[in-house]
Amino acid sequence: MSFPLLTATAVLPAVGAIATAAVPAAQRTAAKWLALVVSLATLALAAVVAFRFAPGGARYQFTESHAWIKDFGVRYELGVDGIAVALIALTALLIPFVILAGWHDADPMETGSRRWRPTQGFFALILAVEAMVILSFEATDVFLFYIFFEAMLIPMYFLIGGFGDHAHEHGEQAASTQRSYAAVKFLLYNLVGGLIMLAAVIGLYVQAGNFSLPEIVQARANGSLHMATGTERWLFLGFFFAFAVKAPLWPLHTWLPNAMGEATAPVAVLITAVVDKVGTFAMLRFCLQLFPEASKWATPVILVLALISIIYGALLAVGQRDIKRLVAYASISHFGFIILGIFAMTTQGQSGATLYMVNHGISTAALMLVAGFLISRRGSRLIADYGGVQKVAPVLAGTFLIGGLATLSLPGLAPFVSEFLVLVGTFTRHPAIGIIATFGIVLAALYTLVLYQRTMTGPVKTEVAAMPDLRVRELLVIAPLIALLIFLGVYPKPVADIVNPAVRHTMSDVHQTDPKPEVEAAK
Amino acid sequence: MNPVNYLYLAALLFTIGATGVLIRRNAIVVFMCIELMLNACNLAFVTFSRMHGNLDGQIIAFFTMVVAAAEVVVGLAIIVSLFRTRHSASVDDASLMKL
Amino acid sequence: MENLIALLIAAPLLGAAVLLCGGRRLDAVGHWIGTVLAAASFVLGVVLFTGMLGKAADHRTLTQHLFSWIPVGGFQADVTFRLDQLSMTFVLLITGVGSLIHLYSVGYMEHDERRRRFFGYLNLFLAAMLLLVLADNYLLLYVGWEGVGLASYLLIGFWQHKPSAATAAKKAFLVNRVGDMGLSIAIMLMFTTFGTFAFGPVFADVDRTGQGKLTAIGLMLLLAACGKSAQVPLQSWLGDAMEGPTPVSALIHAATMVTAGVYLIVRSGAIFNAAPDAQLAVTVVGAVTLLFGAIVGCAKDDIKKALAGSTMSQIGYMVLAAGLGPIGYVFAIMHLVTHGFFKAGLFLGAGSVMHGMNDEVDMRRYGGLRKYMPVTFVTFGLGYLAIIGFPGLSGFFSKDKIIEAAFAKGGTEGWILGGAALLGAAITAYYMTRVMLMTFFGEERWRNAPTPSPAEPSVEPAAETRGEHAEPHPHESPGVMTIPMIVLAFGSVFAGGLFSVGDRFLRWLEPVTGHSEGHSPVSALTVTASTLVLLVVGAGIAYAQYGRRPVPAVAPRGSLLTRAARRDLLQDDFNHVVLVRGGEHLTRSLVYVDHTLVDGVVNGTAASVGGLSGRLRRLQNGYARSYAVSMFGGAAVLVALTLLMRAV
Amino acid sequence: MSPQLAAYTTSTGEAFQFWVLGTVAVIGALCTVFMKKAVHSALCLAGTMIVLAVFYLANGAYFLGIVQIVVYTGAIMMLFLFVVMLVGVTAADSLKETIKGQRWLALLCGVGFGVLLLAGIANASLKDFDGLGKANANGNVEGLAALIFTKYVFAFEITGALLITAAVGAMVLTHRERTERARTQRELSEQRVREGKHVPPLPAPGVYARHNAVDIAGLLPDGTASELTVSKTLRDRGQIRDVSDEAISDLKALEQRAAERLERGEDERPALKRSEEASK
Repeated sequence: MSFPLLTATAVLPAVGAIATAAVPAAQRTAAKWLALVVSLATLALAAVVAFRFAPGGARYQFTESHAWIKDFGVRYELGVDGIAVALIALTALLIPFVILAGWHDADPMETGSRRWRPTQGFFALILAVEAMVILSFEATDVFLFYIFFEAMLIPMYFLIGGFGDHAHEHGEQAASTQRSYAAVKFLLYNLVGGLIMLAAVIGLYVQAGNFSLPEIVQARANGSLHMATGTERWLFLGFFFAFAVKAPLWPLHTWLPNAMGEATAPVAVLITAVVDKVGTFAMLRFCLQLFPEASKWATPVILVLALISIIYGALLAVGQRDIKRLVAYASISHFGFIILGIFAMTTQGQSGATLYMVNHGISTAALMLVAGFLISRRGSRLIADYGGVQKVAPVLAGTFLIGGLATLSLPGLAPFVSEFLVLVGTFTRHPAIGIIATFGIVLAALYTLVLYQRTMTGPVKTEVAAMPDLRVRELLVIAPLIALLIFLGVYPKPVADIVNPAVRHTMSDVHQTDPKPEVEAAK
Repeated sequence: MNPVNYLYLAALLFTIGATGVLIRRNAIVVFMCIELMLNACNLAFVTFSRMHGNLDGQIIAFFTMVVAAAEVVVGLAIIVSLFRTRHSASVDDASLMKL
Repeated sequence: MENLIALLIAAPLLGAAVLLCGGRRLDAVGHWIGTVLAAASFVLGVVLFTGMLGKAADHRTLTQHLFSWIPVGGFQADVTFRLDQLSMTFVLLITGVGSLIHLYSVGYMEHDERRRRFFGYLNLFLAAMLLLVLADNYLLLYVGWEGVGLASYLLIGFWQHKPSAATAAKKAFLVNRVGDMGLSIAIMLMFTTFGTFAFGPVFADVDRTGQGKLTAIGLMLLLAACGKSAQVPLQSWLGDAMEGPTPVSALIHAATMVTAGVYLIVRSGAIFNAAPDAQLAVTVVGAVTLLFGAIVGCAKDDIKKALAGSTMSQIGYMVLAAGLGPIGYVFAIMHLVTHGFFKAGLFLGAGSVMHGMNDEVDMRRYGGLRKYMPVTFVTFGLGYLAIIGFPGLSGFFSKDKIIEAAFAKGGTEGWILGGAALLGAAITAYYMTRVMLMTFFGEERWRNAPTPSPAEPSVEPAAETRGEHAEPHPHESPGVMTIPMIVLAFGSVFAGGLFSVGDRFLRWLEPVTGHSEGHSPVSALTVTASTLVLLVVGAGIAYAQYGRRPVPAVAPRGSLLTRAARRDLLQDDFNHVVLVRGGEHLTRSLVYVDHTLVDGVVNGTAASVGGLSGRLRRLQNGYARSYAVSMFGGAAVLVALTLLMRAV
Repeated sequence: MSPQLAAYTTSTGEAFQFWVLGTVAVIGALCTVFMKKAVHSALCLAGTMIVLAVFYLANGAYFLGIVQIVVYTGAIMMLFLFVVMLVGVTAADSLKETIKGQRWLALLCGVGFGVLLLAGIANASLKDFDGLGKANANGNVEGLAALIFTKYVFAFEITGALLITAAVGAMVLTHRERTERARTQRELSEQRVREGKHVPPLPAPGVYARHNAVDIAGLLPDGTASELTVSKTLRDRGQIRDVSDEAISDLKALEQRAAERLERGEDERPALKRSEEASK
């Protein structure tokens, strides 16, 4: 059999994590470099996957399949379709930047501080998360997916609770209590979701007799596996709940602002740009494919919830006093768009949603990391503590503005493409919802520009007067992201070509076709 | 009289011992009650061996005694060291797994 | 030939990229790079223009397909440029005026340490604007549309350390976003209706669809136009936009960007022609705005804001014309071009005045400047004559045609619209004369101590950032600034005539926009005559008020209307009360709800679980004996069960 | 071997013995549980065990019977007593329950369990006894030995190992490692001085001819007892015998008698005075 490319892509960071953790405490820097190199190597492997992936070819490619737990028909079954490829590429791409951005976040703190933060642990955990996320993108066995879907919570928990950012208005003590609160909230929220999903997974096994996604989908398609309507709906809800918590969808979103607010900026990026994507990805792969009928049944409610997420998240973002929480609520709004696109049940909507996952990952990473640099300079997360930064640190301000513009999906930058696709895709089926969702772009402009205005413009505050501009390392983090944003905004075709066939398959799974334009109908 | 009465007696003694274990606070007395229960068992064993006409019951009783002896040695040692640390032999005082 | 089109955009785009990424080492030459690249684009435009003239009228449309942009299922967006007479006109206007203003800015921004970035933004604007007019489908146009919005945001807020500037920039972007929403909805509607949003196919299929859809599309496009072109009800941002450097006001907020709305409507003529209701809406908006802007222009003491009001009103004219359909399209564009010349000239003149007056913008502190800055005076004066429609100058031809067309629409609508247009002409004459008199004539009010006027608090930061506060020494601006003004003055004098003689412009644009002569109830002569009369009247009143009597250095309280007009006819107050306050309350309450209600439910569950387990914890009291009891009880239960089993 | 052992019903003698001694055993057991003082419990338990030993014998378990007396009553119970002495002979712990509901639960469970056991035995068909006649044919001890060293030899060896372990364990548990060097007299005295209380050695216990005095507190001049004079161990065990009041009453009696005598002779008065001065 051929070289197990997918396994390698996932195993490499896992091994790297162990190796990094094993580096003795003295060689802190060595650990950092090791982690960075491993992540870059993973990126290379992911690139190989992306380039050797044949968009026209089989639905699942590079498939691997080995028996694992025979008694329950659990198989170690990997395979990627276009959507998975895009997201794996995104993950592998972001991790190096996360590591580079968090270069000093886990250094042992200066004397007189209570805690010593094990640097090795920080980077090892990041790599561990990467490995699990990639595996959950690759797994085509439901049970296998479930395992990694849950397992990635543990390293995330430690990353949030152990390495939170210390900029807190009420001092270090308050910061650590807040941090652990956020971490526990994150863990419990997602565990509850996962638990319900587990029940559904078992239920699915009882129904189908095995866990293999392709087989079940096949069986459902050719009618050899029939589910009672009620059963299907319950199972769907079980799966969807877990994914909606992870995504997160209103009203299950409240863990995100705490988690992103308390975590360091790189970890926050990890949460929103990488881990949460598993939720939306899984909706697209598992909910729709396994339970087409139930998906159609639930669509109206989900669309409304997504709509609420969009508007609600944007409005709350406007009302935030804390930079990172603002970004978190903005993300909630964006996830609303993604879910809207997925359940619009149109090619544009779902391709747009997939592109949205990628673009949102990059844009949020850019914005959040710059925000992190900003916060690390001033030591405060409160918007009110800033002002006139662009005078003293023009490059920082510029990159921050570009990140913001990407967040409000300015045409020419990547997010615009996906957002417009989602809107169009929704509009063709549900015009009213599409129009209301369009208000989201105005609100997005509002919260982004208000944030920029309050922090960057105006007279220079004395506290920021001595603020240094971006350093080389930080530029190395931001510049590629921005370049990518522009490139994908101008020429998204490569990604779109990879994604489209997979979306076509999904659409056929749910027995949906795009509505024809009026003129065509008239002809 | 039917030898079964021995069994009834054993049961009675066992119950009394058990109750004692539950209501007494002095570790030594509790321990005595345990011994009482063991003895009750032995009586039962002996009676059974008589009932079945083979000596296995007695053997088991014998082993029980040996084990009881060993147990008493260790148990009392524990009580003594407890008393040393807490200056009391009450089992309730040892309600925490630390001093 | 076609392949040059992309270069039109590429040149300024390159400039923007180089200047913005180049860093400080380019500070010395940055402005020249920007100017040269803008000029290069202009030259390219001219080359294409000559090439186009060489062709037959119907074969002048060039298209260049670069690459497929967003291909998803039926949704096919390509990066394709379309250069026809309409876009050609805009290309020349944009690059021409753009280059001149680049040149002007070299002098104007001399003392600004961030001049390089300024030119970067200007180039960015040029690129975006060219993309807007060259796009071959609405989505690409949308990119340019928001691109110019971004450029204007950056340029309005160029002096970001002024809170007022930052706020104005944000306001401009947000209001534009509302308009953009309209454009995107329009595009979605087109996609659902036609399955595409490229100009050609859409216009071809117009007749295949229902009235309602088209009206909806038209209204959405109108919304977009209102946002970009500062038409009622989305006009509130233009006045504040004057916070930006004056060249910006001249290029973006007078000559080019704000006219994009007109371009959009004219470009979508096919759709509007088939949707009369939408057209009516357009004309109404135009008429209302032209009066609104004119009235506002009368009351402002800030020279730039007065000009901004005028811009608003002039664009009102164009929109009105565009709303008239084939009768008016050509004249809308024509007025657009001439207006580009003279209004840019006026703004540059204003800038030159401010340059000489320590950035004083309050006209009540001007006066008698004609002696000190003759060139500015002359050019400004010519622009003034042009805009009020002095016979023979550009404004006369273009505006006159629009008024005629308005009447030609026929019916009561025709009368109303035409009347509005005429009235507008009169008010225009009034406020422009007022500006002229207050600035260049009368006694020199700036002699006495120049305390910053209370009416314009935003002036102080400007003054302290650019040049110190002192008794101003009015002086003529350097050559780099005067030359563009002179050129534009020429434009504003002759352009109109050039276009109208033998209907050159009409025949030039007709293949794209189409044209139809409406039957006007009143003869062209009558219209012209009445226009001139009203013009004289307006100018006369202004002279009576500001020429004869001395102008008070501090604005009098004025009538209710005046005060309202000073506050943009209370439009901002409305926005503030309704949108800003309301929004703040909404967000604040939502934050509260999210924290107490949504999160409260979650935390509540957590707390209840905690409490329950806290109670259960009591069972684990650590007493060996109570554990023993439970064990013993358990044993008893087991015995009982075994007995029961045997019993059963 | 007595034939009764094989019979289904026992001889009246054994029955008599059972009913009498059984009662004793139960009473002993109850006393074990309910006696206030550990010593008494131990003694009662010993009694019960002896009775059980007799029952073993009656049941034909001669070896066990003897072992019971020797090992249990002899060794183990003595061990108990030894520990009881160590912990405090006269320390009487109150039977008052501290854990809420513990006693009632305990009794409930006890009764319930007992009833269940009895019921279980009752409805188990245990009518036929084939007795130990055959098994004890050539001697009970030999029989046991034969089994122990053939069938149960491994278990036997293991119990041996267990005993050894237990012995070692007991030693380990009770052995106290001295962590710090024992403090010398000098250090102790210095510490006393530093602490500033009891700089001189503690006062001696009160000594009276009619008591052994160690557990008797010395009296202060006002006749009240002083805790300090009794050794710490006794204090911990609460085994101080306070005799202050009876001493005071003795004093009173003495004075009274003296007063009676004084009515007869005046010449003792100065002596009395002198004695009073001495007492001051």
